[in-house]
Amino acid sequence: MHMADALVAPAVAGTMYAASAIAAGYSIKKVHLEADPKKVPVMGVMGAFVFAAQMINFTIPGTGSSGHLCGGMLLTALLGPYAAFLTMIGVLLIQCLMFADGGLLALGCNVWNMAFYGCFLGYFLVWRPMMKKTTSRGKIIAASIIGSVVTLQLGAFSVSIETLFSGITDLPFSVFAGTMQPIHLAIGLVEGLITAAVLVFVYEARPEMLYRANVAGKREKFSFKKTLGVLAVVMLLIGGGLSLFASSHPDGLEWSIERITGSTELDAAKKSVYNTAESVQETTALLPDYQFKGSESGLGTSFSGIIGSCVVLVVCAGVCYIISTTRKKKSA
Amino acid sequence: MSHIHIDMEHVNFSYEKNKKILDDITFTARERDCIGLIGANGVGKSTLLKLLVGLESGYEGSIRVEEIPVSSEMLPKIREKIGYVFQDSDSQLFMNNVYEDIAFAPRNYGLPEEEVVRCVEHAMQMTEIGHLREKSIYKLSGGEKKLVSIATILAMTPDIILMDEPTIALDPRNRRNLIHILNQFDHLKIIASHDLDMVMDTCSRVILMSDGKIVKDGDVMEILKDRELLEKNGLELPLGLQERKPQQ
Amino acid sequence: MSHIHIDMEHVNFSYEKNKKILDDITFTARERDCIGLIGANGVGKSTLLKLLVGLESGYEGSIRVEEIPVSSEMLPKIREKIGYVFQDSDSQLFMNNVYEDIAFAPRNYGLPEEEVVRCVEHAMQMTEIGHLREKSIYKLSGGEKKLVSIATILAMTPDIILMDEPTIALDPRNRRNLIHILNQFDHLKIIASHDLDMVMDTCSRVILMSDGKIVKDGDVMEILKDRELLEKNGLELPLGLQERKPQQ
Amino acid sequence: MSKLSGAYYEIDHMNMVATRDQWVNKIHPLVKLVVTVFYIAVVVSLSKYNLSGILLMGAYPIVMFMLGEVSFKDSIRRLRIILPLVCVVGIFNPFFDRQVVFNVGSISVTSGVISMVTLMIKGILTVLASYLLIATTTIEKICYALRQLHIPAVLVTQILLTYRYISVLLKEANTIMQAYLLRAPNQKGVQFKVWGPLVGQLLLRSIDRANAVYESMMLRGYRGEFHYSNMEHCSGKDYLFLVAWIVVLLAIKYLPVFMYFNS
Ligand SMILES: Nc1ncnc2c1ncn2[C@@H]1O[C@H](COP(=O)(O)OP(=O)(O)OP(=O)(O)O)[C@@H](O)[C@H]1O
Ligand SMILES: Nc1ncnc2c1ncn2[C@@H]1O[C@H](COP(=O)(O)OP(=O)(O)OP(=O)(O)O)[C@@H](O)[C@H]1O
Ligand SMILES: [Mg+2]
Ligand SMILES: [Mg+2]
Repeated sequence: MHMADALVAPAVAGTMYAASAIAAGYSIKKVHLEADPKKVPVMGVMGAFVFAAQMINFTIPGTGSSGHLCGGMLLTALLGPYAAFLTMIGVLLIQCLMFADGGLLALGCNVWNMAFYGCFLGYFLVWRPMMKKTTSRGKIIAASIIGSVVTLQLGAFSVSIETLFSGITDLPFSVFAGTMQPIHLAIGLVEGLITAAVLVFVYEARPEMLYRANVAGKREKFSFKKTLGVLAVVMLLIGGGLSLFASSHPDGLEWSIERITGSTELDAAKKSVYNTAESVQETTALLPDYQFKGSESGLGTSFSGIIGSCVVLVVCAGVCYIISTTRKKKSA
Repeated sequence: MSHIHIDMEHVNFSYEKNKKILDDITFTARERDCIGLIGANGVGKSTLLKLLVGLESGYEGSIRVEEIPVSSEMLPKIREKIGYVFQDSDSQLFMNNVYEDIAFAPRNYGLPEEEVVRCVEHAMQMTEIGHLREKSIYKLSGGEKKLVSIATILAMTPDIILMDEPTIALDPRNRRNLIHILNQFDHLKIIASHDLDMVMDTCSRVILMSDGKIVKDGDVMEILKDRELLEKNGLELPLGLQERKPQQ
Repeated sequence: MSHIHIDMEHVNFSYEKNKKILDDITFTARERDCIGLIGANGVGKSTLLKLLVGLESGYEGSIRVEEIPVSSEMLPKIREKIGYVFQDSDSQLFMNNVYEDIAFAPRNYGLPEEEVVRCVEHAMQMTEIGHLREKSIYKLSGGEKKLVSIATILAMTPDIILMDEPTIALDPRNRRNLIHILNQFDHLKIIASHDLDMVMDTCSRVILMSDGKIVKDGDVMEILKDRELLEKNGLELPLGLQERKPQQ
Repeated sequence: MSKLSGAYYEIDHMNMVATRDQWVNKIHPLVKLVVTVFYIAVVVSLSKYNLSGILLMGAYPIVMFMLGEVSFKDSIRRLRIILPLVCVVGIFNPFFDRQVVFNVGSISVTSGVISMVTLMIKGILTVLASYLLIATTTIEKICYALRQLHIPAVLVTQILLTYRYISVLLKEANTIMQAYLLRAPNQKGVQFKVWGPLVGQLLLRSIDRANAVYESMMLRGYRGEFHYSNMEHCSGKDYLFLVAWIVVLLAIKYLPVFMYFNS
């Protein structure tokens, strides 16, 4: 799910950085730190919490496999969208630095794919509308699962799009997206269940901790199993439909791309995307030579060129070796 | 005598490469032993206990619990026999409320529900925490948490009890009660503690550690009365054995 | 006598609606007082200390620290004067290593770096933790953490010290050393503890709590020698005052 | 559980490596951050068929590993997350892109194969570059660099706190898991009915801890921003490092001498 540096082109990375930075800037303005200075340490510790919780293996009943928590939806339900978003930035940055999960260049993409959707859409489209009137266990479970599935689907779709725009793989977009979406459907479901379990616990233990939830009229009984059953059916229907759409009707996706780019052919659509990307790059500091399949200058590689590069590397390593050994001798 | 329950031979352990925390530890413990593990702060008492239940791994030497070598494959088997009370009880409790937490282990061992209830009630009664039954874990005071974590262990009816600083945070009455509970439990127990008076009241044997090594292993009164030995290793006579100079 | 530092009048407090944790607490503490706060598990000692530094709010009645009422606006001012040692030292230490953590407060008060170094060195020397200087917080043993959290307070040179179970997890030597440090510090200190022997060695006055109320407030020896009073409130004579029946 | 303690040791190990007394560790964090990001951007911007160019980019990690005496062995482990990902994405190129570029003996190398290999090398190089940064620069210093780039204090302080509390909470999560396993010895992961309470318990404790931490910081005079002690300004050496690498990287990318290899 984490985008890697190698999978993004600088223009895409830059664009996503810009988008994420705007969201972050807006969030910083909106968290109202003056009113609640406690927020910063709470955000810090919650970030660490998400990190630690992600390392716990949850066994999924009925299967031998295990799932993990991702955090965006959970944080947004506890801290609100703005603080949650900022917290996720910290988590993602540390993940990429300490565990090579993601990358420095791809950070903008990852923040967008995982934090933006989970925190903002998860809050404004799912959590807030659902918790507006009253809060109940059932609603919390529904919101967690729907929120997690939807935001993960969006995240996965963004990954596909970013990869497409980066021109990294020759894999047809429809196939790529067609595998990403169903996989993330399963992941989203499990994540939703875990998020739900935790939030329900919080609701029982300390309802006031849920962000903007209306907990005045708590105390109604309801059956966890029943809600779960209904939800499972609904999710399967939605998810199954979506995945079917993605995997067996690639034309559907082409159609949507066509709608987005206003071009009739996917290849042409791709080209026009690249052209825009190229013109963006020309105006940025870095001027990479962007070559596409079929363009002449693209194949700037020959057998002799590869050999030559290897020779340079060997020489380079040799020189370093000499330098470091003489330095050691000197200090010895 | 009775058969050997715990056997450590030439055990070395370190968290970081350059610094040995346990250094050539060798001892055996038998069925009815009650061993006090004492030593200054940071000598490695907690580390030793953790190794016994496999909470830390990567030691050198041999550790056997009831003849089974402590290794990752054998842990489930070993852990069924051992009740372990953490130094920091905060992280030991993880269920909704006190009752659920104490019932967790018996339920996991597949006992029928009436049996579970019996175990839990018995454990709560022993530790006198019946009034906390319904209370959420995070609302307990420091001492209450400790009592609950002791109760969770008692409900497991283990063959071996390992306790890391069990009297921490207990008030004098609860401390006295714990001593009573420990004295009733007649299987093997190992207790790491700075509360030498409690050690004196519960243990028959003491292992004195210093700097990762076992300095002395012997009869409880012999060691706890040896002021010089204790002071050399960063300890003091138990308060009950000190002469008091009246204050002020 | 000297002026009043802490003044609580008819303070009531509860975490949950139906259950009073503190019940009509009234007392004053003066500049050179050293007060031991004792009582069984869960009587509300930690809660009382927390109210004094504003860690819990929403009390009824009046609490004043150096004439300033404890309220959210005045907290920054009050807290500059108070050094507070948490019962749970894990929450108290938040920097990367021991040195940084101790230096945190002096740096925040804007002392020049040489002055910071001096403060930190002094605090580390008093608590004898010089060898832990570079160590990461999360690698410390239980007792080491406690010592570091005491050092962080000493580096602040506060006017008032509040300590919640300071001797927990300390070995006898470090405990003795803490008693020595406390006796050297001659401003107001309030110490909540179950270690009655330590209270006997450091405090001149004792407040005995039971069930959220102050049962007795008076001279240390008078209360700590009163076996009947102590036992009625879930405590015992300090170990140093108990007669030992030889074991076994 | 093993994942928990694995993460714990990883963080600990990185912190130890990053605080070593090496010349690379002493270079100003801002300079290292800029060079790293610039390097990654250049690597990624190379054409997907430019195998010889991407190979030359290997010079940066080689020099840094050898002269900085950073353990190459440690960095290999970090490739485990990225390599499968990059492979999955790249492995299809040879099937879709079958134009023959050159022949080695009787084997014809297609452009798809080249783009696949290029992508994998890109994956490796970018991870190595990030590793070199974090292996020679502590998170504190990176945060300091971020502050110098005028990233708002809220965000940076929060990142710092997250980092500091990761080890504490990993340890706590580990202890909870251990306590769980001690009483449920035959389970591999956390069973369904305990999901909520176990993680919820950790969560509540984290929040309590967050509040206690905040109070504890306030009690010790915290007023909104950490003090970055003993951070120095850029010196001539740092500028030299910065300029030298930018020149070399740009040279690899654009200079005619290297174009020879590219033709
Ligand atoms: N995770 C760790 N990494 C590195 N060193 C550690 C770690 N945990 C503990 N140590 C060190 O190992 C030594 C022994 O620790 P341990 O917790 O076993 O001591 P202890 O005898 O239980 O002390 P105490 O009486 O204070 O609880 C200490 O010096 C401590 O600093
Ligand atoms: N957050 C909370 N919500 C509800 N009740 C609480 C909370 N924290 C503590 N309590 C209850 O308040 C009472 C007093 O707790 P407090 O921590 O002040 O006790 P204490 O005297 O410090 O006990 P100990 O000696 O065990 O530390 C206890 O009965 C405890 O269960
Ligand atoms: Mg210990
Ligand atoms: Mg308390």
